[in-house]
Formats: sequence, structure tokens, C-alpha cells
Amino acid sequence: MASLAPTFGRGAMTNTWQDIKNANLVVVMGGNAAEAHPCGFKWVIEAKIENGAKLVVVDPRFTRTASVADYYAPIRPGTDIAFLSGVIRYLLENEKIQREYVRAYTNASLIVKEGYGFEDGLFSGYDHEKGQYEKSTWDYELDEQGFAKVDDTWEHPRSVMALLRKHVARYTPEMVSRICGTPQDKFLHICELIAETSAPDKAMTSLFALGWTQHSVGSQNIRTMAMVQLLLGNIGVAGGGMNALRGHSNIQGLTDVGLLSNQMPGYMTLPKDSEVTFDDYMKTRQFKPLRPNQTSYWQNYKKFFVSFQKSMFGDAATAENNWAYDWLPKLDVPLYDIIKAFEMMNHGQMNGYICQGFNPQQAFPDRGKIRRGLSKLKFLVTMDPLDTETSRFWENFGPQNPADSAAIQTEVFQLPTTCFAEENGSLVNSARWLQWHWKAADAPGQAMSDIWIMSGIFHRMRELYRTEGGVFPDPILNLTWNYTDPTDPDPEELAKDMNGRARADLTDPSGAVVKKGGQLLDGFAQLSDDGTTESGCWIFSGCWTDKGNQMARRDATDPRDQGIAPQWAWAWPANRRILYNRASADVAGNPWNPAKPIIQWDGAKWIGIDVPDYGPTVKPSESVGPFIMNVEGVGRLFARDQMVEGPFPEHYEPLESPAINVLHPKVQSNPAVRVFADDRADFGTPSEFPYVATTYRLTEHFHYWTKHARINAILQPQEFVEIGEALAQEKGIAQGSWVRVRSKRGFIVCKAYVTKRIKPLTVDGKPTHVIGVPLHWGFTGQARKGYGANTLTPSVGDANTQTPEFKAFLVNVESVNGPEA
Amino acid sequence: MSNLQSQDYIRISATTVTPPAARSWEDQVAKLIDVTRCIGCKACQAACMEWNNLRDEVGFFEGTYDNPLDLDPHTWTLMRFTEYENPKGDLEWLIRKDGCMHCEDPGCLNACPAPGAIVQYANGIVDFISENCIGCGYCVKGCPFNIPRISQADHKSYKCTLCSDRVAASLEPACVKACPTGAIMFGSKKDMTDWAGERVIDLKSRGFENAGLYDPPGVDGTHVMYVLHHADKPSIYAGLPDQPKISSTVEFWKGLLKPLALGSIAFGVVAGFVHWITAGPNEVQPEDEAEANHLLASKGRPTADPSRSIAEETP
Amino acid sequence: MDLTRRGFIKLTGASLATSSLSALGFGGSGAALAEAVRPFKLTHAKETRNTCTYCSVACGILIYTLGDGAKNARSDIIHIEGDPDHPVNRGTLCPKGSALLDIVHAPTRLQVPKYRAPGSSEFKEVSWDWALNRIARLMKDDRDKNFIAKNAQGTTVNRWLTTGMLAASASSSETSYLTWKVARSFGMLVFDNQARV
Amino acid sequence: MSYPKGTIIRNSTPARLNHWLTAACFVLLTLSGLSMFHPLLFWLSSLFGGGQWTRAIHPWIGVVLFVSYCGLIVQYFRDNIWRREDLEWLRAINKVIVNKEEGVPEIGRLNAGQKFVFWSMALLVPALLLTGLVIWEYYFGRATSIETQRIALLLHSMMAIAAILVWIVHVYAAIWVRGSMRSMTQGYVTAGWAWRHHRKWFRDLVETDSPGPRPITNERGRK
Repeated sequence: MASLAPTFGRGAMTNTWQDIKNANLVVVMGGNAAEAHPCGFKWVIEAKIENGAKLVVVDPRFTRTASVADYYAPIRPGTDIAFLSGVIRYLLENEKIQREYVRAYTNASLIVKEGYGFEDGLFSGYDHEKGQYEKSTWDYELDEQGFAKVDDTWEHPRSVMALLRKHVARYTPEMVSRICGTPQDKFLHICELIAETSAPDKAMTSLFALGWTQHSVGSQNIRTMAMVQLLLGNIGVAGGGMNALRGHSNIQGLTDVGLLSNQMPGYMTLPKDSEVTFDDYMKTRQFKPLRPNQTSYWQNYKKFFVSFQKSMFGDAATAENNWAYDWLPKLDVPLYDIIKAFEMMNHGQMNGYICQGFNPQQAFPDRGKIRRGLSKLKFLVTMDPLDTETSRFWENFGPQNPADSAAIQTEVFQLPTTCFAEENGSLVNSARWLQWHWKAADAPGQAMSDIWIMSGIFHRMRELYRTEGGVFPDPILNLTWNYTDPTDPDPEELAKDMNGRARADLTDPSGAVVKKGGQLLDGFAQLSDDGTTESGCWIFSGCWTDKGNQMARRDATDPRDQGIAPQWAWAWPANRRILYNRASADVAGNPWNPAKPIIQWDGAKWIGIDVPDYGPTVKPSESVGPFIMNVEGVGRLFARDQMVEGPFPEHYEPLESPAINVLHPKVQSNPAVRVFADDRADFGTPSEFPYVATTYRLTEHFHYWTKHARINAILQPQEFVEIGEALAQEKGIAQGSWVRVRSKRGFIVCKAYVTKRIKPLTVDGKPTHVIGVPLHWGFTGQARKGYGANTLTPSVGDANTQTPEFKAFLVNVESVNGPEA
Repeated sequence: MSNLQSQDYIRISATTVTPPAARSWEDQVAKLIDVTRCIGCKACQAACMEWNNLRDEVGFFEGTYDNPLDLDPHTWTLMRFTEYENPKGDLEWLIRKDGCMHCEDPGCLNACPAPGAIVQYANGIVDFISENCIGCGYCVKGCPFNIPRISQADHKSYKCTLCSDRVAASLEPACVKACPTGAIMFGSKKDMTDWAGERVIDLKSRGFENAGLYDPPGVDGTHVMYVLHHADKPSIYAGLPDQPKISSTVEFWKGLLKPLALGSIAFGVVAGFVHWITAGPNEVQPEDEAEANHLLASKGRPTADPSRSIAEETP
Repeated sequence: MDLTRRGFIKLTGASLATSSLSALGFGGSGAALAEAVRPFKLTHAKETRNTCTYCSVACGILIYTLGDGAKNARSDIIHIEGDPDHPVNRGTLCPKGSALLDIVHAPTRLQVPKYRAPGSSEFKEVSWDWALNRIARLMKDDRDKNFIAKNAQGTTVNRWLTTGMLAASASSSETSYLTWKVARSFGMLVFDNQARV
Repeated sequence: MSYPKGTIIRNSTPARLNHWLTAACFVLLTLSGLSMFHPLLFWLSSLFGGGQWTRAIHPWIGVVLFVSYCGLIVQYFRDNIWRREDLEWLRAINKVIVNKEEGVPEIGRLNAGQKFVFWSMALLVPALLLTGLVIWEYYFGRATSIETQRIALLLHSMMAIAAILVWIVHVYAAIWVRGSMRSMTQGYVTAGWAWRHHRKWFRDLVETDSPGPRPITNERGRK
């Protein structure tokens, strides 16, 4: 989550699922936890019953989460920053912040450089030509020692707190209501409920998911709430936190292991073209503390990097060759994300594509563009347990997939793989738990594991390079591959690789051997940058030690029933369950909420029910901040240069919006967003497409998978859209009748669900209708054939992460007689 | 079924003897459906289908989240969704898990003509025993909640068994186990009633003044109960009967009419017999034959041969 | 028993299967009698612990398999339900998780490698060896042709942009790690996962 | 079929076949119906191969009975039209009951008792069919509301009981009035029987020189 890291230091859900029960207030906004995560949502219900908690839901639709909420308010899709900035304004105006926490654990007191500014929707340093910021002014004023200057009174006009006050002053309740369409009284009531949790012993938890990320300002949506939580003192405490509810079973794991274009395992990053040498690379990754005494744990980057390269290339990575630095590919652009990939395909810049358990034909924006892109490939390899639309993109399925097979020259390989029930391995859940699972049965037919297939491709490639030679074979020929069965490595072996081992005897300062060469490491603290250790994913170090597979632990003991279960499986980092848990105690080390302490200072060390996310014997008097990954040691209200569109969140309209940005009409949408020219040409205007559409999951289905499962197909058999009664009446759309929903990019024909759960919102004085588009249908599987919501969605992503803007775009709707060819 | 001891039953359909009360039945079970915690995710439906190996046809979207549209032999439980605007004008999405209520006084069992096709175990579960079911559909008429459905494939009646197989193996029913939010709980009827009381207190504190437990006395209570936010208006929950009871038509049919009918038939037979004994047969007399022959002869028609008596016949 | 509110929740929640239910129903009738109600289908099934493949709550599940693993029998998954020991889901499952059996046994589960030739309107079955050889050939040819060793400034960049990969969202971390190794050893940069959708 | 000399044909062969088809259906319906009505009688379902067969076959027999009874209506309704003397006959019922024929008015082919049976069944049979269709789960289980079905079921049961009672009267009368049975088996009665029980009918037959069962008519609609 590239939105939490800039604020707290790590991009992951801060607390555990069960810890939600400790909350006094649960705010579900930017997500629909009851539908998308029912079993996690049980802890919200538990909070209500056991802890008397209130549940507040802010959503364009009255969702199933709203159906059990204590308070619900509607909001126009894509305006969450305005809403939450209004909340921040309310908290500051009404002195409803946890002052001591904010002073000690956030950067509110730090002084920002002269030159920083914000005017007419733009921060200082904007380059209109490039559509990017030059971010040097978004930083602190440093003293002689290179530490940021501080004003604990917050009176300095350039203290972060003063700047924040000024920044949010525009978000009055009137303005919030004007932008969001949320009635003022409802907005204010929610502000009051949130404000109550500024008490040190009260906690609010924020549960969110793709409802916030899938916007062109997605990362900033989340950051705004992260700031609210910092102001309320709700980070690091029981029942608090920013709980990013990840959508897929191991998407946290895939992100942890760095399967993103610019990432390496453990949140290290690949070099850029500008980082010509290893020294250049390391120079930008020194993470020198910006306040005295701070941990700034990323200072150990080189240890992680060297250990990783040793794991990859073994003896071939040496100090002399800079640990094989040049064997890593360098990036000439920030990201080669999926939107970029399909842009490249459409321009004939790609020849091959491998889809492993991923179905972009349905899952990515603008299905027409995806199909055109795939059609231009020379070859496509799909690896999946199921018959995906992607693997059949070339097949004519009628209006839902009007492909001209004869004209498509792509070679397609459809490779059958095992599923979860047919393999061993670990998955990382949203709360960062690594849980091992066991094979229950053999795969059907000739299906093989992804490990076997990837190994098969690798071996054949390596063999070709050995026999034929070819371009730059070094990393291929030198890749470590010392598995018992080279054609099918055991998951157990790979897990141990990630944990890491000593390559030579490791000694402590006294000279005593702590680890013999070849032994598994106990944790990342043992990693070194001299090549004597290796670890495939440093944050996982500790998951499989000499004591065995920690991920397979099954002791559910839960001290004080507080929702930690520290002996169940294993959590990164270092089995810490609640991130930043040092912040659960005050500066002196006493818990803010004595009823639910997590860790506290006993005079000699930190004790409690969780592993301290902190030096275990670091005295409170040393003033080490609780956000140990941050160079300041504190949480960032002001994000410095970590976000592309500004250090403070600002409301920008979605790329397709029915309204004008009333705050700054000249800067309508995110000024730092990346839009490809052809995609911009495919944006619709409100005059042609007057209604706001938003796509989402239904609880009965999981993405495009469960339409292959009979039971789920029975539970929600057919594609439909949700239309409010007012709009349906206006358009003459009857309950359950056929409608055509059009965007600039295409149309879907499906059934209409006319509902009371979506009501028109008054935005800037005008009624605004929202249409809900559930996403689960396609042309393979057990459910009725459908188009898929992404026929409609725009190909534009969040400016930081390129997460597509699925949650707010424009459509039109009309009543029709039925599907047509 | 045959190897269950009779004490394990409270009631058996179409029997004329009541099982003896050899055991105390304190441990009656109940499923408590807390509608106020339910998120309508249909996990219960999925778990029910999976556990009981039921798969309906894949249907169509018909302008409702209720899928399938109704209970059927493959759908023993079904979420029913109602968008309700309360008097304050606020929207409530009322979601009720529909299915067998396992009545203490089961209308289906009362109506059933097939011995042992419907039983009520000592723990209160009302179960359909397919091998004894004749598919007549009387249970459908007997049920005050419109639950049983007759299969067109095997002509047997189906409904929720409260997972009697799982309960017998000391497991909770599949739907109960699955329910993510704990909106479905299972335990002894007393515990469930107590727990419902706790829930009602909580709900009243959250502004639901009419919150309450639905355990309708009209059927002597049920082994599936609801906690409702608006217990004063059960029917807003997709037509949950306000005051369910076995239809008086069915009561009369399965009650008074049975002895009345057999009695009157018996009376008819006995009356005939008494008449036979007292009055005897009405036989044609020789005078009748003579008079008749006389008339026949007067018209020149043949008469019976006196040597062959055709008057003698046995009935 | 004094059922305080907290105590009661624990009773009906966590320890439901062990402490409460055994006293109910057929407790007095013995196991043989219990089986007479309706055959309990899991009596001799093998139980395997696993994790739900869908969202990231990562509910613990129990997979029940027919067959004891003997050489001459092929085991088959017959039932999946929640793992009551799991601290997050405590045995519960959502509608997707409750129907996992149907995804394992989906009629559209793939069984055989298939290949679609350019311009063809159908898949044909191929052998694994043929498929993987062909894929490796196509990849090597593309890499050799389009690999960028140095950029315009002469910096060593060693990247391959013309073939890309999308990684999964439900494969294990071990699979992911191996995938990372393989893809990056080729110099692949167009490499992403499903984190965003 | 030939009849002994001097006898009167009371029921034609088609009529008799029709009657016995109806009778057989009625008996089967009674047995199967009662098996589903009262648990004491469920054992009767064994006669039909068990409960499922009983449930399946009962409505079909009902349909046959209905059609068959329609035939009876066609064949007998003219003789069942209510006449003045029927009332007088009823007034003399106390004499009829005790086998005393003196003072009982002469009546036509059918007496009031027989007409009562005929018309009762003519009402009950269609009504049973109608209510039966409503509760015929296999075909019409979803055609009507459950409340309608409940009422139909009750009415069906009550009418069936009524029909059974009528049937008992009918059967007993056939046993009680000797010679009646033969009129439905072999089709004829003795002249004396006709004289004793249906003298007016007998006179009409003799007058028109008809062998039975109906007087020969010369004009349409008149005997």
C-alpha cells in the first residue's frame, strides 16, 4: 500500500483482524467489509456487541455493511478527500485531537522549508509541461546537524500543524456537502462520532479497501484517513489503526516478495537508469535519521540487499562485482504497471505475455483495449486452474467478446495449474500473517503446479542459453538453483530460501559462533552486508528457523482475549502483530488505554502481549519515535516528497466527473496523474454521460473466479446494475428489465436492479445519480454469460500506484429489450 | 430410522400412539437467527447446499437479491431481502434467512399422512425421513411458514433438517458454523432465549425500541428463532407471519374430522347391519310375481317359467 | 453455570463445538444411534488444513478427502468447511469459502495443456513438453532480439521489455519467490501482480 | 346378451359396464383415500404398492371415476329427474324401511332414495375432482395458493366422507332389496321385482311393450 508507507513507514494493515473487536468506533469508508470480507467483518460485529462500539458507514450505496451500521451517510464517488479533510478541519477547530500523541508521535511540530506553498490547487514546484512536481520544497527546514527543526508549540507558521490548519481551512461543512453531496447534518454527526475517539483510551479503526485505492487520487484518499488517525492518536493502539483489507489471499505476499515492476522482495526497489553504479544506488537509500536518536531501520538496506543478491546468485555475487548489481534490470520509467503494459501492447511494443493466475481480459480497465492489446502479441501464456476469458480472448463469444479469430495471430498457450487444495505453501494475509497450508489431493488431469511450470520454462531457457549462447546470459546461468529436484523445487526449500541462512559461521561481538555456515537464520537482525548471509526476502526472515516452520504454528492462545494470538502462524516483521505498537503507550511508556495495553515499559524493557515494534530495551527517555521505519521516527502528517501529487491530500475530481472542482476549477483533476493520449481521447463528458458509475464486488462472488463455481453461480446468477428508484423512474426502467449502460469505451447490456439503496445526491446544487456496476461476469464459467464491468471503465490509474480508477467514471443508461449481437 | 429408540422422538407423523416420555427433554436445541447482525452474505445458503449436496439450476437475475427466487427441493434456506423505509424515513435493509422453523408443534408433522415420514427428535429437530415420504404435499398445507417443497424428481418433500446428521455427531448445523458474523447461533433453547434477551437489551440501547425475540406461541414456540429489530411487525421481514399458527382448516381436518369421519362411516355400516337384523331383506313376494305376470300376460308378453325360479338369488 | 455476557459469548462462539453441543440432541443415545439419524459423511474422511484461496482474511479451512491415501485409490475432495481453531474465522466461512468445493471441482477446471495456433478458432491439446519447449523458444528468440543491455547514455540497464508477466494473487509466497527469481533473471521489467484490482 | 323369459331388463349392458367401472374406481379411491386420511388406515396403501404409489395413483383413478360417472349421468339423468310421486314416496319412507309396500305410492324406474344417491354423487364427484386437482401436488402444486389448497383439502376430505356415506347407503340398499344386485350384474329383474319396487316403471314398460330398461318412446322427449 503505497499510501500508508509514506505516512507510517510500512505499507500494510496495521492491526489484526481480531483486534477490530477492541474498537470503540468502526468507520467503513472506501470499502464494503461486510460484503468483501465477511469473516473479517465478524470482528466489527464483535466490537459492537462486546465493546459497545458504533459502526459508521460512508458509501455511495447503502451496502450490506450499511445494513448493520449504526450510522450511514452517502457520498459521491471520488470525493473522500474532501469529506475527510472536512473531518480534519472539524477536529482541529474543535480541539478534538490527542495532543500529547500528536506532539510526540507525529511530525506536527516539524518546520517545513521556506518555499513550500499551495495555491489554486497546485503545490509548489509544479511543471506544467511534464505534468509532474519538482518536490524539493516539500521538505523540512534542517539545522546544522542535518536534523529537522521543531516547534512544539505549533505556533511557527511553517510548522506542519500550522500548514495543515491552513490547508484544510477550506473544507467547511458547507464545502464538504457541496462537493460530496453528503447532507451537512450527517457529515457533522459523523465528525462528532469520530471526535469522541480523540480520548486517549478510545480507539477508532478505519477499514478500507479498493473503494479508496481505485481512484486517480487513491493513495491520497488513504493518507487523509491516516492523518485523521494520527491526530486522534489511533495508530499503534488496540482497536485502532489503518486496516487495509487486501482483496486476494496472497496479494500481500506477492507485494512483500516484490512482484511489482519496480520492486524487489521486502520492499527494496530496483535501480533506476540514473543510479548508474551501485554506489549511486546505495546513496539514495541511506535513510539518515532526520531527528536525533531515531531508528530509521532502512539504514540497514545494504544488509538486506546484499543478502538478497547472495540468495539469488550465490557465489557469483561478490563484493568485487558489487553483489551483481548490474544483473538487476534498471527502470527508465517509474513503473511498468499493467496499464502501461497494455498501452505498450497496443502500440506493438510487446511480443510476449505470461498471465499466471490472472485474468486481465476481465479484471483490467477498458476490455476493448485489453483485447486489442492481446491481439497484437506474438504469444500469450496463461497459467490458471480455470478456463479464463484471457486465455480465450481470441474466441468469438458474441457481443460479450466479439473477437475475429482469423485475424488474431497470437499464439496462445493455456496451461492448467493446481489450485490451493493441491499444493503446500504459505500465504500472507492482510494482517501480514504467513500461514502454511497443506496439500489435500492431487490435481485433476495433467494440471501441474506453477513452481513446476516456471521451473520448466527456466530450465529450457537456461539450456538454450547454454547450448546456443545469446544475449547477456549471466544472470540466467548463475541463478542459484540448488534444489533437491531441480525440475520441481519443494515449497519448503523455497520458504527456507526466503528466511535465509548463514553462508559462513556468524559470530557475536565476543567472537562466539551464533550460527554455523548453512544454518537457518533466526531473523533479519542477523543479516549482514559482507556476503556471509543470504535471505530471499528479509522481512520474512524468521519464518522458517532452526526451530522449524514457524508459519505452520497452530497455537491459538490469545492473552487477555485481546485479538493477538501471537503463537498462531508467524507475522512479518519479526512476528509483530500490531505495527507501531510503541505508540500504544505514552511517552513515558504507560499505556494510553490501561484496559487494553499492547506493550509497556517495565523499567528495564518493553513487555506485553505483542513483540515490540521497537528496540526491546530502548528506554522511553531516549525519545526514539515509534515509527521506526521513518527517518523522523514519527508519523507523517506532512508526507514530504513521498507522494507524487503533494505532501498534503487535496481534493481533485475523478478524471471523468459530473462536477467542476469548486475548490479550484483550473485544476480539475489530479495534476500528477499519468494519462496516455489514446486513453484521454476515450474519456467521456458529463453532457453525453451524465451519471456517475462505480464498480464493486458482491459478497456472493469473488472476482471472476466464483462464476466457475456452481453454488456461487446459483447465488448470483446474472449480470446486473443497480439504479436508484428516482433515476429508474426518470428513464422508464422497470425492476428486473434489460438496460444498456454505456461509457465512452463501450457498453454492457444487463438486467436492472431498481433500488432504494442508491439515492440521488445534491452536488453543488445539482442532483447527481450514481449507478452501481457489480463486476463478476464474463463469458466462461457456470453463471450466465455477461460482459464484465470493465467494458466500461477508464484506463487511468492512481498517480502513485497506477491502480485503475474503477470507482468513479461516467456512463449513460437506457432501457432496452434485451441483449443484442 | 428404524434403529432409533422411540424415546429419541417426541413426535412421529401419522402414528396413533404417542411415544412414551421416558426421557426428560431439557436439552432441546434451538437456532437463533439474529437478523440485526446478519449481513445477508448467503454463506448459510452456500454451506447448506455444500453440506447437503444440493445444487439448483443456475437461474436468472429477476430484480431481487433473493437467489434462487424461492425455497425449493434444492434450496432449504434462502436469504430474503427487503428494502424498508422506517417511519423516520431512514432506509433499512432487512435481510432474513428463511427456512424451516422447527416448530414445537409442527404443522407439517400434524398434516403428514405417512407414518414416520416426519419426526420430531427429542432435541426438538423436525426432520423429514425421505424413505417414508409419499409426496402428497400435505406438509406444505400444514406448514404455517410455507417451507416444505415437493421434488418433481423423486416426489418427496424437502426442507431444512437442522443438519440432524451433524447435530447427532455433536456438530452445529452447517449454516450456523459458516455464518461469518455470528448472526446464526446454535445451542440449547434456553441458552438461545437468554442470549436473545441480551441482544434485545443491546438493540433497545441503540434505538430499536421494538426489538424482540420471535418465538411464536401459536406453534408452541420454534426451534429456530429470530431476533428482530422490529418484533412488533414481523411481516415487514419478507412476510414473516405476524402470528403463525397451524391453519384452523388443517387443524379441523387433522383434528375433529378424523374421528368424525371414521365414526360416521362406522355408523353407516352399523346402521345397515342393525337394519338388516331388525327389518331383514326386502324380498319379492310370490304375490308380486303373480300380479306382475298377470299384467304381462294381459299384454301378451311372455312370463317366467314357473319351473325355474329366478326370484331366488343371493345378493 | 453462571452465564455472564462475556462468558456466554465464549460459550456460543469459540468452544461451541466442544462444550455445548455434546450435551444436546443425541448425547444420551450413543454414537451408534447418532449415526442412525442420517449417515455422517465425514466419518472416515481425511482432514487436511489449508487456507481459503479468496480474500485476504485468510480463513483457515479443513479439507475432507475421500480415500486414505492408499496406493490403489485416488483421493477426492468431498467437503470443505471452516477451521474452528483458526483465530480469525473460528470456523466460519463466507459464501465463497463455503462453496470452495465447487471451485475445486468446477467443470471449467483445466486438465490438459492446450495451444491455439495463429488465426485458429480453437484450442488443441498438446503435451507439456511441446508447450514448454515452444514457450522457451519464443521467449529466447524475443529476448535475444529485443534485450536492452545499455541505454542511450551508455548505462548498463540489462532490461527486457518486450515480454512481460502478470503474477497471480493467490499463489503461495514460495511460488511467487520462484517466479520473481525466474522473471528477473531474464531481465524482465514488465512484471506486475493483481494488487490493484 | 339374452335374458330369461319373463324378466325385465333394468340396466343395459353399457350402463352396467359403466356402473362397475365407476364402482371399481370408487372402491379404489375410498381405499387409497382413506389410507392417506387416517393413520389407522395407512396400511391400506400396501394394497397399492405403498404410499408413493397410492399418492400417485389416487388422482388418476379419480379422473377415471369422473369420466365414468359422467357416462352414468348421461345414461341415467332422465330417470333421475325429480317427480311429484317421489315426495309421496319419501313420506312413506317409514313403511319402505320396514319392508312394507302397502300404501307406498307407485314409482317409476328410480325411487327418491336412488335419486338421492345419484344426485349426491353427481354433485360430489365433480366437486371432488375439482378439489382434487387443486391438491394434486405433481401437476398443480404451485397453481393455487396454499390457503386455497388447505380449504380444498378439507373440502375434499369432507366430501369424500360424504360420498362414502352415500355409497354405504347405496350398497346396503342393493343388499337389502333382494334382486337389485342382479339388476346390475346380469342386468335384469323379475317382473315381480319390478312390480314390487317400481310399479309405475313396470306399467310403462308393459304399456309400450318395452323389454326395458326404458319405455319405448314415439315422440322425441316423451315416453
